[in-house]
Amino acid sequence: MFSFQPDRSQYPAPGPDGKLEIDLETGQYLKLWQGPNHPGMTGNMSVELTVCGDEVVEGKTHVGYLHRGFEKLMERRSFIQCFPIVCRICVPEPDFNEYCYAAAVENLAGIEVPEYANWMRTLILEMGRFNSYMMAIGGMSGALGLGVVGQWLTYVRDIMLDRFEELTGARIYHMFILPGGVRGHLPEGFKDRMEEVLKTAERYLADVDKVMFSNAVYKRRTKGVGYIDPKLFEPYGVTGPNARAGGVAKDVRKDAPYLVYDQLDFEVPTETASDIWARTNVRRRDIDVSIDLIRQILKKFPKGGEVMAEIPNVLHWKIPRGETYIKGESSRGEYGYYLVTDGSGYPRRVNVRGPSYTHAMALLELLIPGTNISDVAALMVSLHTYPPEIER
Amino acid sequence: MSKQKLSEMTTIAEILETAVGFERAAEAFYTALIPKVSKNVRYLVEELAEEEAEHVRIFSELAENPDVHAHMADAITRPHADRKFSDAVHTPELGDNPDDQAVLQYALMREHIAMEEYTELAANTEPGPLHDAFQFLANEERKHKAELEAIYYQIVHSGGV
Amino acid sequence: MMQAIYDRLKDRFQLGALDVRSRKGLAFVDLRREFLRPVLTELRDVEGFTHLILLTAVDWIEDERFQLTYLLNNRQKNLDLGLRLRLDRNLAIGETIHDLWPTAATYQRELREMFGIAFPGSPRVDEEFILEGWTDMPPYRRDFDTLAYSQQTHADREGRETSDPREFMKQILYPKD
Amino acid sequence: MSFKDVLSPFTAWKHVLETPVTIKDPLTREAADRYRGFHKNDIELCIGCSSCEAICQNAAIDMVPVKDPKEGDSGLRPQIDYGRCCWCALCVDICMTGSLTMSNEYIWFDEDPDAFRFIPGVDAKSWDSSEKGYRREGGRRLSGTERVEMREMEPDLRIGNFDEIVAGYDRAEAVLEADRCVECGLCVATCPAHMDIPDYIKTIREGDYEHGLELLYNSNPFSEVCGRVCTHNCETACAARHEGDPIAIRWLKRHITDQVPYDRYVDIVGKPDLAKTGQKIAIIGAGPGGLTAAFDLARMGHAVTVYEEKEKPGGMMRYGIPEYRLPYESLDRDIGVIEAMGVKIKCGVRIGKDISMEKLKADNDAVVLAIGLHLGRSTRVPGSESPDVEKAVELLRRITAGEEVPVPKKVVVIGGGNVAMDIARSMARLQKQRHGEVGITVTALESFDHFLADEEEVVESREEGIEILDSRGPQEVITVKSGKNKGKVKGLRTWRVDSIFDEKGRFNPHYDEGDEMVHDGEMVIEAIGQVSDVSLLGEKLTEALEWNRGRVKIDHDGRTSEPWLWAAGDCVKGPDVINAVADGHRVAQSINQVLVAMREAKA
Repeated sequence: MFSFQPDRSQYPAPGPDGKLEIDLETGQYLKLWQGPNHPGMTGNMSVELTVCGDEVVEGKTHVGYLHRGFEKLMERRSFIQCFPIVCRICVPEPDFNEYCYAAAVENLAGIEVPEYANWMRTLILEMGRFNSYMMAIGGMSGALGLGVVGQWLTYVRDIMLDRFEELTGARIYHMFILPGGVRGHLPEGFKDRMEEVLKTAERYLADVDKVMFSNAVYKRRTKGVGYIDPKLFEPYGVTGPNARAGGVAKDVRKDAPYLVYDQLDFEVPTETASDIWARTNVRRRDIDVSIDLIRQILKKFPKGGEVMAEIPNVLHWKIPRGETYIKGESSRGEYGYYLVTDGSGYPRRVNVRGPSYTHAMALLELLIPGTNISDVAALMVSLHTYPPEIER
Repeated sequence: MSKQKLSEMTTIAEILETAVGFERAAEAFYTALIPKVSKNVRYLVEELAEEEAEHVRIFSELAENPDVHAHMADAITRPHADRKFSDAVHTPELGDNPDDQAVLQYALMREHIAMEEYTELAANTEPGPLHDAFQFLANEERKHKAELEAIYYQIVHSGGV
Repeated sequence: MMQAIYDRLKDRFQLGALDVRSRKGLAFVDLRREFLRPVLTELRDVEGFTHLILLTAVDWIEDERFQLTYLLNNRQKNLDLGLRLRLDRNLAIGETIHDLWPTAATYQRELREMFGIAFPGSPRVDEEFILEGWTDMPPYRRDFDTLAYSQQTHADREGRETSDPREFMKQILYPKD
Repeated sequence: MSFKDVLSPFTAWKHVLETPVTIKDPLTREAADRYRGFHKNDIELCIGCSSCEAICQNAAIDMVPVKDPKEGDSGLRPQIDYGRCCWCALCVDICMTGSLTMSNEYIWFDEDPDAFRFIPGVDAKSWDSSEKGYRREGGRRLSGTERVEMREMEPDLRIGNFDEIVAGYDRAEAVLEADRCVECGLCVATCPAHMDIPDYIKTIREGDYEHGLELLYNSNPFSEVCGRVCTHNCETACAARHEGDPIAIRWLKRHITDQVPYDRYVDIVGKPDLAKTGQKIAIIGAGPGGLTAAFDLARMGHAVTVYEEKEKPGGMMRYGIPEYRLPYESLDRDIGVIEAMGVKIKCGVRIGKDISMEKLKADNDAVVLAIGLHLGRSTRVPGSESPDVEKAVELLRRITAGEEVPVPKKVVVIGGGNVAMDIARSMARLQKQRHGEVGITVTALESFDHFLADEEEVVESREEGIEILDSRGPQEVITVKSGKNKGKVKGLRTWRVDSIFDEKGRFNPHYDEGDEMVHDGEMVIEAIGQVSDVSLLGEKLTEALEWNRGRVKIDHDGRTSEPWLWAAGDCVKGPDVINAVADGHRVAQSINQVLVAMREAKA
């Protein structure tokens, strides 16, 4: 219906090897920094673009704007002291850090977590996924100038944060999943209040479907844009919705069920187009899965039980030498903690494997050349990038 | 024991006389005991002698009080405890080098009698300086007895850890 | 399942013992440097370990070595396998595998920056990654002291003073003992 | 893509008249009940143990002096720097008393940045009375609350013999128990000898028993003994007792001594390589006070001789404490270490008879009086002069010495302290051996609420078949009035004690004369109190010395009014082993200072 073909006749021709010889002196190229403060960036990172006309010919990612050296800091903190800092590695979905870290410690220390805590952890992770998608889809709409969807979903996220607040005692950094279990039981009346949130969310999402997903402009700007060849998934370590949008139903919840996912009934949504539209659509459909999972979890939730296993005195908790890798399916893909212990009271090494590390570095740089400047934001957001998990 | 002392009624003058005699005898007894006891328990006897001297002083002041003087000939019901009280004027023989426990036991017994005597006397006198004096003495003896008992417990019983 | 894979590879590539102490579906194995590439290739192309989960290093400074951990995943069989490779800490040069998994270039670039481990031939490996303008030693090495760095770089807030209960009580309650 | 897709976005307009969802006044929005808001601290409940400071990964907490320290309370309180705090609430979770909590308040304006560094509970805040806010669910979980149970010999197995009852922890049990310690060190001040308790407990966790032993003997040459019979005041100051059991410090101490082979002791304890000073010290009494002083002084290079009246050294540790609580081998091991330091112990020598005080004074540079409390008190109730009325300390001594003691089938004990329990349980064992059954009644003045003996002693005594009656005041020892058994004890008559203390908490027993009981028994044992046998001082020295309420007057360092004489242990303080040990150290320190000054004056 709408079609604009840019005039590229003036553009420099690639060399014999198919690569561009970029020489800024020629005046044909322009360096353009997108970020680190840019409405089209997901968080504090930047992409150094080289443009020719309105087409990007090269993009280099730059991270480090909020590098705090968590992995190193943890090496001089006791096992319990690491617990309050891991959540900071990811603001919109901090709970995977808490879960993976706790589970890694429990694994190496040989601690069995009570059943109640496993249900609670699953609930929290799904609530976190729900909220993370709210930001992703809100951000997607924002990247394309559709501000109202971002506002709606921010509200939906906000009322879910109310549930987080009453359950965990905090809105953003929940610090509720700690080595040994969780910090408390469900508050009274929580299920009813959660149901209200889910119903409100469904109402808003119905509007989002009409305003965003059925929007001609949105479709035009996302379909066929930012295509990732599924052949690249393995070489570039693509996981989660980014892979599912290309027809690969990668999902740790199914592939390697953890917590209580094997007791829950759900399907992993997939698309085949592997473009921005498909990736966003997978996320939109995964919200419905999350809503359904939250309902299932609350229905099957244990009536009561211990929230914590017995753990040693945390002030001098030592863990025998060993190493492990614990993973889960975050809203962005495989999230994991590689923990190495040496028998002391401190981790020897913690390595956080965030999906953005593979998605927003090598892969993004590969995808950028050839896109329009105005599509870079949408492309980035469609990869669902959270920079802190790149630089930690 | 004179016949009069055994009768139901007596006079204030006589009561005071017996009381002063009681306190004097005790003071003299303790003072005489000081050099006899070993130095390590001497503090106890010294403290007791001081207490009694204080009581003697109170009685002397009382006798000189003109208000009291006017009532010297008044009749008063003889307290039930009076018998034991007067007996206590006769101090016991504690031997050459009595130990702390023996001294304390004697002192406790004495304080107990005196407390009963003064309490009754206070009850038997009309409100006024005399009543107040007996009341004061009864309280003094009660306090003193409590203190002695605390000391007794500490010395005799609390080694039993 | 893991055992079967291990048995197929162990003699040919002189693998170390299979360490399965952590959790179900995860194993670690020591690998000799000269077999890194053949083992990775075989695991990827024959044994279904197509997904490179991560590549990182552990500094065993007391043994004067780095451990490189290549963590692979076989999604179909739900297996995670960690390959451990020793590097001489004083001659920290690794072998690039970016041609096997292009994404490894990012990991190698980070290892170069944070641990000072070289990966000759890895694309853009010497470009700054996270630490722009860093001149000190690679900070993830164990001998980089974060506390000392912080104390040199930042000032403590004025007037902060704390007391140890034990010493404080001693000072007040029995100064002479 | 269809025309519908062009129109679809316009459906958003249907919301145009809806009430906005924006929170109108975010500043008054109340946070959730569990919200981790600003800190509160119940300042009376807080003990200043600094666990909050230890766990804070942001180093946001400083411990600052707020009140005077006392037993089990350092007087320090946490000051939190909100410039660093991340409200993770680990400080709340680790808090040993539950005093530190959080309100759900989260708004605080101030122009002064330093205002945000404050002492919760001391610096008054509007949220101090807030009922809401983060509370840890289910109490303290981050350090163990339950003590590892000590294995003991079953009552029916132990009652017929004097074998040690307590088994001691094995390695796994000890590590578990040692793990509960939060290393606050509140116990150190309360321990009379100020032993390095958190440090030696740490050696258990780390398995470094030799270092542990070194730490023990640094501050207590009677560690084997104290590992078994210490009155463990430390445990009453333990931070863990507030929401759980105190750490079994005494058993952990014993565990260390159990783990190190005895032939390693002297090497580990070590003897400082010092030149002999040539100065001589005489110590009267080979109990814990005297021998500790001897241990220290010998290690300082002095020539020390200890004079003991009894056949063997140890004092009350040997002749008072029964073997089932403290085996003689344990005591001998400690004494062996002390002798290895060069201390000479001369037993069977009574000062004042075999050697005069004057001679001791003349032959030595300093003399220590450490004679303990070896004479038993009597109730002196009517009948107490009967030969069938015994004193507990005397009887215990005879049992240890292996002398024949009368063992009637029924025995009444007067007293409610640990000595009463010791004699009751010792006699019970002899009764079991002799008659096959136990017949002991213990009558105590104190009610069980104010009982003197340790709880475990009461429990174990009962397990062994001993009857314990509280609140009974002895009135008379009943004797046979006529016949061939005339004068023999028949029993003890007691009145019920209505109240034992007055409203000020002072002893002031009030009896209910209507509640009289007669406890049958052919022997009555008085176990009420003890006194020092100071007769050995002689009249002249008794007169010359200054006294303080029946005891030899000493200064802080244990020195008497006679410059050559020091006094230590139960005869001046106490009475228990660890206080005597502390006294021994103090006296040794003081003597050494004086002797050094003497040497310097001569030089």
